[in-house]
Amino acid sequence: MSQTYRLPQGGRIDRSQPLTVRFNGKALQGYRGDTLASILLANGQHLVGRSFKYHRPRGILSHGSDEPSALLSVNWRAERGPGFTDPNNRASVVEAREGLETRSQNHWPSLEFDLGAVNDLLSPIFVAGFYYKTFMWPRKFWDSVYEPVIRAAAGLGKAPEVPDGDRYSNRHAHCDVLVVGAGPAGLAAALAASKDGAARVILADEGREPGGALLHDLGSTIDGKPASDWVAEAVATLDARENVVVLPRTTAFGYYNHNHVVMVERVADHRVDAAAGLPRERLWQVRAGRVILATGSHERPLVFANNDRPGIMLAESVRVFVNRYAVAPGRRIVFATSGASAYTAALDARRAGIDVTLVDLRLEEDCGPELGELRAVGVEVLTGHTVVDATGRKRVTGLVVAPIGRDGRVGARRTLPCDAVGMSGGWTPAVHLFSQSRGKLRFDVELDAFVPGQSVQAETSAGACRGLYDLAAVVADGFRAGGAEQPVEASASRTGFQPARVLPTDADPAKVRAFIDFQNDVTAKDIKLAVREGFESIEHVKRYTTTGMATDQGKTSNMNALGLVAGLLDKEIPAVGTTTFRPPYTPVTFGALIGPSRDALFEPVRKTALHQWAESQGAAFENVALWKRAWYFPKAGEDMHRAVSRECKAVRETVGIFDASTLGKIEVVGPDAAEFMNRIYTNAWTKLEPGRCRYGLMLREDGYVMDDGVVARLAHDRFHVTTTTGGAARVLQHMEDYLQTEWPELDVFLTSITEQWAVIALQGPKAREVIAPFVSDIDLDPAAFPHMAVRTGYICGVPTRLFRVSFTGELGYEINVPADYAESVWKTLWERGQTLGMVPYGTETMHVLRAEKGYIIVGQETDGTVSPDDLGLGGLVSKVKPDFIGKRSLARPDLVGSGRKQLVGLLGKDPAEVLDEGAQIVATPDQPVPMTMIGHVTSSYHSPNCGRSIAMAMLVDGRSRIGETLYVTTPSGFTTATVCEPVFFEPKGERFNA
Amino acid sequence: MLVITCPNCGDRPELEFRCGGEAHIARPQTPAELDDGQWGAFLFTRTNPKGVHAERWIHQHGCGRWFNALRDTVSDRLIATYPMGTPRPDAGAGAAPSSPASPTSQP
Amino acid sequence: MRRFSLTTLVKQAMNAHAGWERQWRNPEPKASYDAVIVGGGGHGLATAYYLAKEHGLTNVAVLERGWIGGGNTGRNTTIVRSNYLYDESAGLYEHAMKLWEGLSQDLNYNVMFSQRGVLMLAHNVHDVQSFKRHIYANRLNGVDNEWLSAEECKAFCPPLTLDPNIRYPVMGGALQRRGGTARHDAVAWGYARGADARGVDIIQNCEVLGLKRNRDGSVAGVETSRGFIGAKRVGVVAAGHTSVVMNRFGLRMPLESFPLQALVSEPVKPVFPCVVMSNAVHAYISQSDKGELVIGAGTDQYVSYSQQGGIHITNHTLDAICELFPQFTRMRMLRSWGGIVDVTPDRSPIIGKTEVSGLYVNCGWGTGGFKATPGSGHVFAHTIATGEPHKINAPFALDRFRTGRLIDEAAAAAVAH
Amino acid sequence: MLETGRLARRAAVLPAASVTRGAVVIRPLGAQSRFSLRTRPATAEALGTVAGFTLALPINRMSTAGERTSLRLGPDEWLLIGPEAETDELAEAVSAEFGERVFSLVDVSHRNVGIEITGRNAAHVLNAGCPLDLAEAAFPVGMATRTVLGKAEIVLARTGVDAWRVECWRSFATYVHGFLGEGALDFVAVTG
Repeated sequence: MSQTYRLPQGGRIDRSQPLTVRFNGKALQGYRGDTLASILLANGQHLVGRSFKYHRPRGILSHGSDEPSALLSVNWRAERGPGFTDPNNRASVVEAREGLETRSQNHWPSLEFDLGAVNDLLSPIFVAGFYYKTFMWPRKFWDSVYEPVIRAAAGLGKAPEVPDGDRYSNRHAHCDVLVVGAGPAGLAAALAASKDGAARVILADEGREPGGALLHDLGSTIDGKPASDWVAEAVATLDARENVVVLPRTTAFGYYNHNHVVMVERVADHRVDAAAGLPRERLWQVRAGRVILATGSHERPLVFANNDRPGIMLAESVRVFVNRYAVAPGRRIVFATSGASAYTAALDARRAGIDVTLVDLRLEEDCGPELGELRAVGVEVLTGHTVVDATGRKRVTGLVVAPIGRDGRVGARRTLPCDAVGMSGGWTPAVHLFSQSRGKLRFDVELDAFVPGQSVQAETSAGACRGLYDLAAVVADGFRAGGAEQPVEASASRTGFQPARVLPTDADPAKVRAFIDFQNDVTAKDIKLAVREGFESIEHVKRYTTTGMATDQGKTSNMNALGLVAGLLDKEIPAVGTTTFRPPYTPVTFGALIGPSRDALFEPVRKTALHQWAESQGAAFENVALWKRAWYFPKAGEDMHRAVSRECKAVRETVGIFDASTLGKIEVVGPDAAEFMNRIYTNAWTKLEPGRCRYGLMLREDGYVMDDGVVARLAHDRFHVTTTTGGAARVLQHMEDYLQTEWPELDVFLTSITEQWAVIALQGPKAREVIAPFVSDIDLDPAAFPHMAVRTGYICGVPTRLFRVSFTGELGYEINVPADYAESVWKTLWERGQTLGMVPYGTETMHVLRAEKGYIIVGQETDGTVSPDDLGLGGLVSKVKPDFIGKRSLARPDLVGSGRKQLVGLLGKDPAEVLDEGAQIVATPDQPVPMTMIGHVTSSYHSPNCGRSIAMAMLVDGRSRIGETLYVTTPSGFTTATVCEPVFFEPKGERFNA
Repeated sequence: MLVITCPNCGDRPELEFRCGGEAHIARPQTPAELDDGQWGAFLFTRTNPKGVHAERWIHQHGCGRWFNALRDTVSDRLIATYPMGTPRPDAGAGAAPSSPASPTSQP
Repeated sequence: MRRFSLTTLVKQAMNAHAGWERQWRNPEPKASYDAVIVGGGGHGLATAYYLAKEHGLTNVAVLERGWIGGGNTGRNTTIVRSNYLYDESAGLYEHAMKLWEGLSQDLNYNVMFSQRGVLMLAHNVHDVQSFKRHIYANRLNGVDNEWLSAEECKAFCPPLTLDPNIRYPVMGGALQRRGGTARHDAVAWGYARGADARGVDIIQNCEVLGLKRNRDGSVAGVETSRGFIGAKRVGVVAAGHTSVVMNRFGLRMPLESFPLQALVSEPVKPVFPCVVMSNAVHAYISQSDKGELVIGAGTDQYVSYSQQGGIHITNHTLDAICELFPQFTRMRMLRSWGGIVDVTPDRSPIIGKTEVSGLYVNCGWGTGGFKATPGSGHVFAHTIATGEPHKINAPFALDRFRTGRLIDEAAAAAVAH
Repeated sequence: MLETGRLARRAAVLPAASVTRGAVVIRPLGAQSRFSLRTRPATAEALGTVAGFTLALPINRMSTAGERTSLRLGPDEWLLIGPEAETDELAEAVSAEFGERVFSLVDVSHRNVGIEITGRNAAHVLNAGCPLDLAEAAFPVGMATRTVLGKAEIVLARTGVDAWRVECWRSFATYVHGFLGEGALDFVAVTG
């Protein structure tokens, strides 16, 4: 029974390499060189799926990437476990290989017997856009009943359920000439373009081997050679040229700006023996000096009743299966056509021993020499005939045809028994990439097709994709596009067709179900309905009927739909419009688009030089921008709350050690450094002496707080600026922007030193005691080295910029050391510190300690709409400086008016209750919704040092509300809290002077 | 992804650049003298043209320098790039694309 | 207007659907109208609909440069939610939400408004704090929004990974159950049909070229590609092209237009029950009724009217999606497209009067306009009909860029719109 | 003052060992001294070289003399690389030669991490994440520039036909190193 439809000889298959694939569990035999489609057909399996809406039986329509119907779920590597299955693979492009497990889709319980087919019976109701007209009542039923039912019915295959077992790779590439498509035009173009060895040429083709249509062309000759020989020579020549990269199995799917063409190469799926690390697919992002599009053309189906029956396929596809794969799609094939090319297919089928009949819509006198040629080999040809129906359900059994009289009337029906049909309604140039490049399409009436018009990018189309169908002309056009015109001799091709829209029929057109979009089940009737309802732009028709919106993106349907609409409106086709083609040409896996940006490489994980130590101590980490920061250091059995409480107390009682390395650091150097700082920050810098630090506040030009940080003046012309962790890059960019574009006259240079210096913060009464033994060249005496001062010297023998600063209110140092030394220095300090009761602490404790002191965190207390005065930091805004970034905005009406939110402290009624950060504040809960909100909680913690909960809030006119009791939301309702000054611990602020 | 001609580094992929919005909006010398309307216009009003647009770019992941560019916002074609502080080149129809500076060119 | 219902559908089915009439007429423009709406997207059509329905103003034309619904209306990812932080925004979007909830019935057109829930994921401590601020503010504003733990997020959206080893593990999420999606085209068509039935002229292929003003400076009408059309009032609702139209009128706007890309996957059986948004990794995703995963990407960085962006934007969006849903790497991108989004400095819309008497503008919706469509049209119609803003859109006046009274949701919340 | 004499030890962020994948070798470089030098182009032109570092270079070119390499990354920016042991001496020498001229010299020895990648397919591996044209004609030996690799910023220098130096910031080194290793997987083996 195996391969009963395999022809005894011929084909570009390797009969010495048999293989087995599974289809719905059944083993099917084939050969290396087959596609899934050719194996299915070789084994007589025409029914391969169910349609999207009506669940009609569907077969294989085409042999290429335009296939709308034969979509299979494929498990590519069952032997490697789960994670290798995906849906909606076109059987016509999946290369067969040993071990593929495939399944048909969209049916229940089985492909042969599908209950969903009941939809087909309801098709009179399920017309285009029916869902817009019903399912509105009862209102609740849409979410609960109608929509779930519609969804369950739609959707083709099943999404993968487990993470992918494959990897994908990415490659940026450049070339002088990119040739897309390796058919006759593309090969010729590549040959011509690569003659100059200095020109880098990439030739990409979606097929497994170059050659395009010539791979199934047994009759044609080029320059006296059989076409296949010409291909072989061309490929050999290109392979021998070092300046050429030939990429088979590579689909150019996107043509983006500035000649950026993106392609996907299928690397592993076709290999039985792919190494585990081999990428499944590779994304090629090619920047080409010039692009030659040689993308060929697509054949149009004919639109007649039941034209979707399995066994009915495109005429050229019949030819491909016969010639390239040595498969007979049927024993008795009827070709139906309105043009000449199908005669070639019929001739080839006949030559392969298949019983052939041909029906031509054209009148006898409109046909060319092909008519005589076919009749000469004894094939019955019916000219001037239309197709009015197809019989059979799961496989076509006959084509019902009828003569069309001179008056257009349809004559007596006649059924031509058959088990396969090859149809051809002419050809459509594949202008997708040209259109994506934003080239303007031009409608050619002679060709009945859109062809490339004005180019917008450096690009040329060649061959069939611009409407050339004669082989000699195609090859010559390829040479021309490649830059070397040369005469070409080739055997004549059978070209030319009469546009056929919906075929004439004697049946009631309202009852005929003639499919235009096979996958989305759009019939001619649907399109007529859309037009009747006023959808006249082709975009409206598409959206209303969904024609052209399926996974084949309308490759087989667009022209038929457009022609029909134009006919109905009695307009020229261009007046109806054409679709602007968008990427991708064929569907592309997310995996290929992502490439390596997965798992550990999804985004950089920035870790400090002290990360490993913290990890070894069992620290919990939090994400802050791209950084991992130690959050808290739980001891055995401690939860976060307990760990933080312990850390908080220890810092104020003894000393804590903290990794502050992630703070942004910028070295501002130059004679105009102070002037630059004056313009960037709200406060004044001129008088800051070298060796001293100052807290700086920075605004955006709109007057709102952008960032803050301590700045040290290292020398007259050198500042060491710190920023928030998240703001580091932003602040540097902001500074560079102003420096370069507004004040280029300033002699200042900015350098990021965030990663040069790791920062070890020691905070607490014993901080000095811990560091003293290790510091050299710096006098630590408080008189010599007071709070808010900076010194350079050595610690543990390595250079340090030692800041005496405090974000806790305690005596504190921030020890900047070169990053590679940080761990060693830290461990030394830790060793000593342990004897003094030192603890490591994380960002959570840092937050609590600063909140106890009422210090703000930009991004927590501020949210991009907060001014310095709102924060109570008006004193940091220089009244003297004539200008700085944001100064003018501070004078705008809304920033000077009352009613702004101001920073306050909040003490909850219950000292044990920690308010929710983000909780909203109201004056009274006894008001209707929507309530008037007067503020929100920005920071809230349990403060072990205050022995109670504390919170900071932004509150409307907050500073005048000190002492008021207000209501704060809780998950279940409200609680009360009293407004206070935002300082909770040691309001006098002297401890840091210790 | 655009190709942008950095005046210092030549043709480079857009990934290396950051766009800074409309060019030639100089910060007022004395902001205090502007009324709220004028200041608001400086901060927020933009030409947003459909056609040739003068805009600022920085070669962030390259030489780190700001420069200006003329680009057609319909075709996204880059027409010219030019240094900060120089006037907008004639952007009339048919203006030739700037010749890309060679990567070795001196500033 | 023939009413849509199951009954008429079945009746028509028996009649081979021969009796359906045009959903809207294709009229020639009249010499003048009481009001002209420039822009036939969802917002413009909704404005016309409510002008007719709520204000009895039926001598109205909608002028559309191309085909109605062809701009951002037909290019967005159809997310509807109203859980905005600030009172002004919550008021506006919740107003829209309430209209959404009865829109199919009001229009007699099934816009497939599906309240499948919008889940916004928190990936860091700051997100958690910010979402709670939203949730509390929403509660007091009468907008539903609730906090879900990570496990609850997973239960609500089973494809979501809770793998603690991903770059930004999910710490929880804010869920608006009333949020969801709608069928974008149907919104435009439903409003068009409803407006047309009330007498509004919908005029496609009519580009507005200029504004004519009376001697007192007030609006006299618009010059169009189909000739002069008189109008007492003109409302510009031109989305990405607002600056272009207003420039033709001699006005400059605080707007920039950026490409915004989106994409869909091939259709698959139901796998994704809700809408998920993640600001930390910049991604949003839902599944359409047809089965396609609908995925929104970010904007490109430069002004462009090309409706095309770079593929790197798509790539970044998808790597974020696959970080949260690693099983989707084998899904395929079927279709991608771009829109032109007009963005204001505070990323909130402008709905109100202009310095020209009789000229009104509704723009600046950035990446978030679809969800507001009914509310936007409703308050804009009020503004045009009465000459004064509705209290809901009063805060969204153009003047806020002078006073500094910005409504900066993005800055406040770092939440994608 | 018991322990002041003890010198802290350096701890590199990347393991010293090379990764070999196919014909590609990825080798983290050891400690070196590095400075970001900034000055006006005219000043650099006038000086020509400082402390053995060539400044008069075209933008995006590098120059090596002995153990001293200068990379001109922009019109007013040079990355100077020298032996680790000479950090202080180099700084002093550069400063001395600039004298009163306007310049900025900032030690970034620990900010950056260097990785060498060599082999026939090294350029392809870089092109997994670097969008530049790395053909010899477009990126000749001796070219050096800041660019991107995936989601990280790097400085990329071609030190030989098949030899490259990648510099990145310390906290990006694990990512960059991992990215290169991942990219090199493409060249391990086709069949397994």
